[in-house]
Amino acid sequence: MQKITKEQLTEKAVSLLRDGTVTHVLGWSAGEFDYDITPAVFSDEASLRKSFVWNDFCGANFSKYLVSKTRGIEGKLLVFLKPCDTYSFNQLLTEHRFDREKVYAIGIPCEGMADIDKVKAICGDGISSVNCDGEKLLVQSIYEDAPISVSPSDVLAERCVNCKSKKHVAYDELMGEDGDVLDSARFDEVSRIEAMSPDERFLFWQNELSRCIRCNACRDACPACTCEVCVFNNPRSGVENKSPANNFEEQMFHIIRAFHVAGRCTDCGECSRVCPQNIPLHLLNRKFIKEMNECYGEYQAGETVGSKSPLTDYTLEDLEPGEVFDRGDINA
Amino acid sequence: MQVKEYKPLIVAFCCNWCSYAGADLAGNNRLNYPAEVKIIRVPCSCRVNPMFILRAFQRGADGVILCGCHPGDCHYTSGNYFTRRRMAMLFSMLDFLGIERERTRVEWVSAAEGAKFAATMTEFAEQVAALGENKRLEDLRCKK
Amino acid sequence: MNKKYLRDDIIRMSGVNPKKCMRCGKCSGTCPAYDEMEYHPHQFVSMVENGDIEPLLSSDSLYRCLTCFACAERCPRGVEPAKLIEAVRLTAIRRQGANRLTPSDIPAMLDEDIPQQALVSAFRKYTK
Amino acid sequence: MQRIGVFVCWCGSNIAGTVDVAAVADALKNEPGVVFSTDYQYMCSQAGQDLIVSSVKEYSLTGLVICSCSPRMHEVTFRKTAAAAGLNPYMVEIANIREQCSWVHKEMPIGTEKAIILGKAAVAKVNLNAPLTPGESPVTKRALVIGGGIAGIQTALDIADAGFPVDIVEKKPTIGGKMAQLDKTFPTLDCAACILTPKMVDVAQHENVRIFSYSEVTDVKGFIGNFDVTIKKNARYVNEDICTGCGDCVTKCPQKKVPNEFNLGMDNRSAIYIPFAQAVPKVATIDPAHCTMLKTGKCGVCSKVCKAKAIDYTQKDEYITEKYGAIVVATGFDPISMDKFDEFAYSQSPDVITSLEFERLTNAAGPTAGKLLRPSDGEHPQKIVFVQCVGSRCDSCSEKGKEYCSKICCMYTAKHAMLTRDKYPDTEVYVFYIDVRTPGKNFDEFYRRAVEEYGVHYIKGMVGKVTPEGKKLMVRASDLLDGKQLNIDADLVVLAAAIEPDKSARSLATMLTASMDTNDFFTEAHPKLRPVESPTAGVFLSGTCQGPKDIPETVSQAGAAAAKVIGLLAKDKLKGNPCVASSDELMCNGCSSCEKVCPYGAITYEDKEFRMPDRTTRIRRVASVNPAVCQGCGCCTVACPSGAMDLRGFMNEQIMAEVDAICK
Amino acid sequence: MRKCSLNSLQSVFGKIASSALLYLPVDSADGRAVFSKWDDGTPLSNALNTVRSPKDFFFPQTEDLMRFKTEGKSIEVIDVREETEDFVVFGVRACDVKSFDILDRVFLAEPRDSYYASRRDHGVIVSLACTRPSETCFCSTFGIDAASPAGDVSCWKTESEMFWQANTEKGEALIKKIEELTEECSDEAVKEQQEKTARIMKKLPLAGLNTDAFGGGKTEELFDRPEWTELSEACLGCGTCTFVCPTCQCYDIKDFNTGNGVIRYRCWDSCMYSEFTKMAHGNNRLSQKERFRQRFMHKLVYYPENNDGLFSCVGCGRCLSKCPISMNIAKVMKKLGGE
Repeated sequence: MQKITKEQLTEKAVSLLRDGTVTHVLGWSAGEFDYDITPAVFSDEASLRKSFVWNDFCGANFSKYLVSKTRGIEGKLLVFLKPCDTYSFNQLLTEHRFDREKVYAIGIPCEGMADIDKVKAICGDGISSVNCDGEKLLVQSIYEDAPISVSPSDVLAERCVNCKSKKHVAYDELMGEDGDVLDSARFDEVSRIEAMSPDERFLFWQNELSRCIRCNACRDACPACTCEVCVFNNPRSGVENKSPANNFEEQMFHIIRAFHVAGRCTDCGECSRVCPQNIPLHLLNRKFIKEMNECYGEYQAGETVGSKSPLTDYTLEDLEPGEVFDRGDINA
Repeated sequence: MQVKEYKPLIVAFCCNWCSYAGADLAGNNRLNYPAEVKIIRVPCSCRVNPMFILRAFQRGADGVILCGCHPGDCHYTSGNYFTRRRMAMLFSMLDFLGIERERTRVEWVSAAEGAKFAATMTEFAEQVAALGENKRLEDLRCKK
Repeated sequence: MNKKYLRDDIIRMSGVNPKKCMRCGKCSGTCPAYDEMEYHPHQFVSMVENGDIEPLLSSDSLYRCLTCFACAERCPRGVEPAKLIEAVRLTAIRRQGANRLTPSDIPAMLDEDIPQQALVSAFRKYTK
Repeated sequence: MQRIGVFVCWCGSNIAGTVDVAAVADALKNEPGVVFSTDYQYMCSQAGQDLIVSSVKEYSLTGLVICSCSPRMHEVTFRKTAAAAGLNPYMVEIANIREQCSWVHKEMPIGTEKAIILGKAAVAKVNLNAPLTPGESPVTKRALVIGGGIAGIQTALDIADAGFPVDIVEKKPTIGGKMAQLDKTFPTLDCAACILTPKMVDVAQHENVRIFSYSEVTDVKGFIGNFDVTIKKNARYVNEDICTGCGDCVTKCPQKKVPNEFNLGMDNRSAIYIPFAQAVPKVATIDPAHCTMLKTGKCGVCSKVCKAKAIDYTQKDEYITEKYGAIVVATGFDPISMDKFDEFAYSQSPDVITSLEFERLTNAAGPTAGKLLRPSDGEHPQKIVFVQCVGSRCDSCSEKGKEYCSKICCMYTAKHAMLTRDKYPDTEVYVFYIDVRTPGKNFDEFYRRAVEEYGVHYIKGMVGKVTPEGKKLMVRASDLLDGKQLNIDADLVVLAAAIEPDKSARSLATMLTASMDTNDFFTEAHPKLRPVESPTAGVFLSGTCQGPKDIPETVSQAGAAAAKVIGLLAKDKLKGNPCVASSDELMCNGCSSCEKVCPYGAITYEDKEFRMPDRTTRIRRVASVNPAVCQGCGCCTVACPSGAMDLRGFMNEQIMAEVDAICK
Repeated sequence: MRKCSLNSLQSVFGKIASSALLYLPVDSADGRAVFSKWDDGTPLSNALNTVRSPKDFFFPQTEDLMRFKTEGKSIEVIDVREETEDFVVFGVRACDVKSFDILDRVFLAEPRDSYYASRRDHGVIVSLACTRPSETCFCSTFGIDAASPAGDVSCWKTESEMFWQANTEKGEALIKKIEELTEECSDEAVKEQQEKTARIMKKLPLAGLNTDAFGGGKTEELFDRPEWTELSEACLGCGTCTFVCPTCQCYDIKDFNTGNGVIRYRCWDSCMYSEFTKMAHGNNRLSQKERFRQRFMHKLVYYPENNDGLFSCVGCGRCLSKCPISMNIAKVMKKLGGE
């Protein structure tokens, strides 16, 4: 259950629309089965009251939409930001990707989002509704008479299990209470893979990346991927393709994408959330974050606006590329 | 039947001001190094995009080495510092994906270090030869 | 114990890098216990660095250091000789039977002006 | 499609000895784009070049590949040849088959095979070459020198003497800088004022020099040859043009209790003041923080006594904007604050002073008229302790001092010690040192004289603590060579404080987009080969703003900087290197990644209106590279995630074509 | 109709695999069903359906068409087609079976796509009836009976048995091959299962979805509907829906220079991509709204218009569960069809 209710958010949005603070509201629109929620721009009270929704399935990171949705509107756009979204928000501001003046940002607390695949793993297919209002999720299936009660912690999305921060780093207004930056175990999985032998690592990633169908969902959902023209769409870049022809292209796409967002990725986890093939793409980005933290000092993209990422900075004493692998020996 | 000796293909990106001159000096001093090493001249090591490195592997290179001015000596003052970070991160990522870390290297070679250039190339070529053909980052379409 | 190991152990325990020393002698210039000492703070640094530790271990200088940290505070190179001396002292004390103070020594040393706490801390510092 | 000509050079037997040049020429005939391929004994000879020119005409060539020696050797030659043949000089690529092939491989088949591959790579690149034209920009023939110390004065004089107008901006009311405060100069012991003040007069009277004293630079725009600089002239409440510098106002001013900064606060001055007798410009300045008239509106004595009617209480700060072709930074240094060095009792006792204060104490124009007297009681000190390296050579994580050696302290301390012993032979002088560093002409001789002829006690060791006790200063120090601790009852302690760049340098560096090191010294374009240029084109460095220096070094660097400026201003137009970065505006995100890595500040952003593919128009922030400033390193091209930024002459496509050709 | 016990299913598979490659849905390590090649003992997945559709077998994501080689200044064209091996795809659901009708009308119409045709000729489709559809299923909207799948052979799986029914000549041949391992039987158990499934189908949340508002001739009515703006608002322009869709058939033809020659290949393309059908003059559809509209108009209006009213959606529900922002054809149909 989320601490802020849908009604509170709806009333807030309605009042801001009424008093003219904003002219549009970027929010979540209800779907067919409670979990299939679509981001939407509302501009009137009636549609807000009809379709606006806020529950445990509102995972989409809205920050990226600000790039397109703030264009060409008169007045301001209201956006609701979960703590992790606020990091993307700042990072996009750092990169001048939208006009801050066009946005009225409300920070809302987040108790973590549910992963429908995890729900289905417990309750099976055939879900007709999910009620998120109580302590437990009540899942109604067409195959069962009574709803199945599921504990939210059992179906928490992977990125929320390892939530890095409940603190909002940007907002005009905060609803509810702000949280803290958390001590997450988000690098554990990266460490686990690092501990494998090179052959095991290769097999692991071959297995994962070979499933890639280059649907570009990871890229298109990524708040760091806001390029006007992506190199993978640009025939002159030398890497353009519409489908991966073989495993080289599968690897290359993900290496280059991870490199391009390195130092800019806020670790929001959208890439893995949207991957239809369940490839743990966030691990590539986390690998970069972990490496940069260890080699160049802790850095959280989007923590502040205007900060310099580790790859656009340097010190005279940086490790040599060859030394990066020897760090273990130095520390030991 | 005589088995053809395996010769690795090595692409060396050399910065114009230090390492390319170092390679020239190796030539001036007639210091031998393997012919499998082919040099591409770039203005600065920081010009080398990770895409070039992947491209080389795709096209059949077995090893890629970047040479630049020693830290502090960059003709453009700071280029090699960026190279150092970028390549440290890229190589670490390749390693994470299980691609042999011995196939990539960054080396600082000054214009006076012809001997170092030749020795580095010889040693790197041996190291790559020991690994054998690049199989993990190859594009089969580009094989003959 | 081998010399190299002893040296490395002391350096590790102290967290001091004696290589940073530039031999300015400010530590010894500032040391209030200088005259009491056979080996002076700057000598501790260079002797540890050179692995010349046995003479230090058997010297009374170890117990003359007041641990006032003036040397550490004023060292321009951040070497912190006091920590090094402390590590050598700890090494001496850790050696079996090398306790500097035993409970039976205390009565003779008692002085009305010495606060109890000083005794306790001296006991902590000079015994295993 | 290009029409490429391939020319394979034998270089006598240098190449032909291990490379079958005919086979190379033959193999490259079939490469895409190649319409002509040949070999010749010496391509760089006149006959070889003529062959190229005639082939260009005969085969209508659009691009050339020369397989020869290193491009570092003859690239320029062949570019000129191309130009002579009517081609764009940048349509030439060199395949280095000598230094990187024939000279390092011994067997003909191996050498030949590699030469063919190198040739193919060059052909692949030329296929994608585009004609490049260096950009041209005009040069404003006026230089700006920021800082009016000896560095700035010398630079300005040298530039002015070459016939170019120069402006000096000095933030103090007078030029002269630190040197004006010095007494004598090492190692010749000539009087600083005697050699400096004539230069100050020279520069003031030079027809090509304008001096903006009591002024600061507040904004810098533009680039090499074309800077727009805003200078703020602080209100001095005295009309500079009318003031005669007679000093009547100074004498009559009732507010006389203002600490005199020229004497480092060791005496007082009046609220209206002329810093020192030889000040340039010699005009009075009202210190608004202390002037009763300006603070309360009541007084006006100076205005009454001024015969020239130069006083103007209503004067306002004035901003002027001027165009310059070159900027020289000469912002100088300051001794660091001694606040953090409690052990030397600097803030506890007036008799612990810095070396610069000692200079004023011994200067005839100083607070004691040149008599060495203790600040506390005016008595003559019998025992003086000099402490070297105070705040220099500290650990990098030390918050107190600096990591570097301040370079000048060893010598001026020797000078102070020697002069003291010379003037007051009854005084005992101790110098505590870590190392005595005397690498300069006649420097070590000077130091030895202090020890041998003047009997200065040089003690290897450091002072640990200074404790004021009554009229004495108890100095506790170590004597490392004798292995003892010393306790000296000194009358005066002189600290050789480390020097640091002037505080104003940091903000100035930001304005100039000139880079600084971690100590806030300006970085030079190359530490060895371009020591007086900053990495930002058109910005030059003079004096201690670049690193600690003594006067002769400062003056020589000042001259060198002037020479570079003269070289720049002598040109009517600047021709750039055409191999510069350029951004494809349609792909640029305006994300600033490129800007953050550019060492030259060549990248700026502008909001531009674009017609987008979806038929809408949009204002977008896009990067633009100033080709006059860009030096073509290409760092930005990799920082750019969208690939909008590319480097002419070394385009992504060109380098990848080379990779492809090599890996074929 | 014939049947075999589930215990003997592996030997039936073994028999089939003895003369053709056999593919079937298999549970992968991360718990999703994937079509994989059968090897001795590979168990059949119990999942409702695979993430990727079986269209991959006939229309793979990338496919080399030919090669060019240059020698000196001459150019040689090399046909790289190899004879397709016979193969059997087992466990295709009713919706996916229907998708082949839709693909056939595109690829087998003149000019015939010989690459696709060759695979169709060599492939046998064995369908498997659904018993436990998901909330995202809406095949009935398009007149598909999940309990009576078509295909060369149809199969029904009960608690303990697998029922087989040949529908085509190819199917007859397959059944013949496994004759010894199966026995003739009545269709009673199958009928029972079909009735049960039919009852479930009526309970599905999308059971009421209908195509009344769509079909050939509706272009003018639907093209400028204002709802497109709202529907496409959140679309990221990724290709997920297209690439998991069993009926999407757009592709691009590209050349790849290997350094030793050129490979001309085709690969899936998505009408959702901004570079789709980009030509010298630029893009055909410039905004995401236009691209979004194209996809659904094609499925619901243009395709039926040219194909006797056949819609090019089979209601498999993959796009419903995979779209990153949960926008899909069901929502589009509801919105434009007046909910």
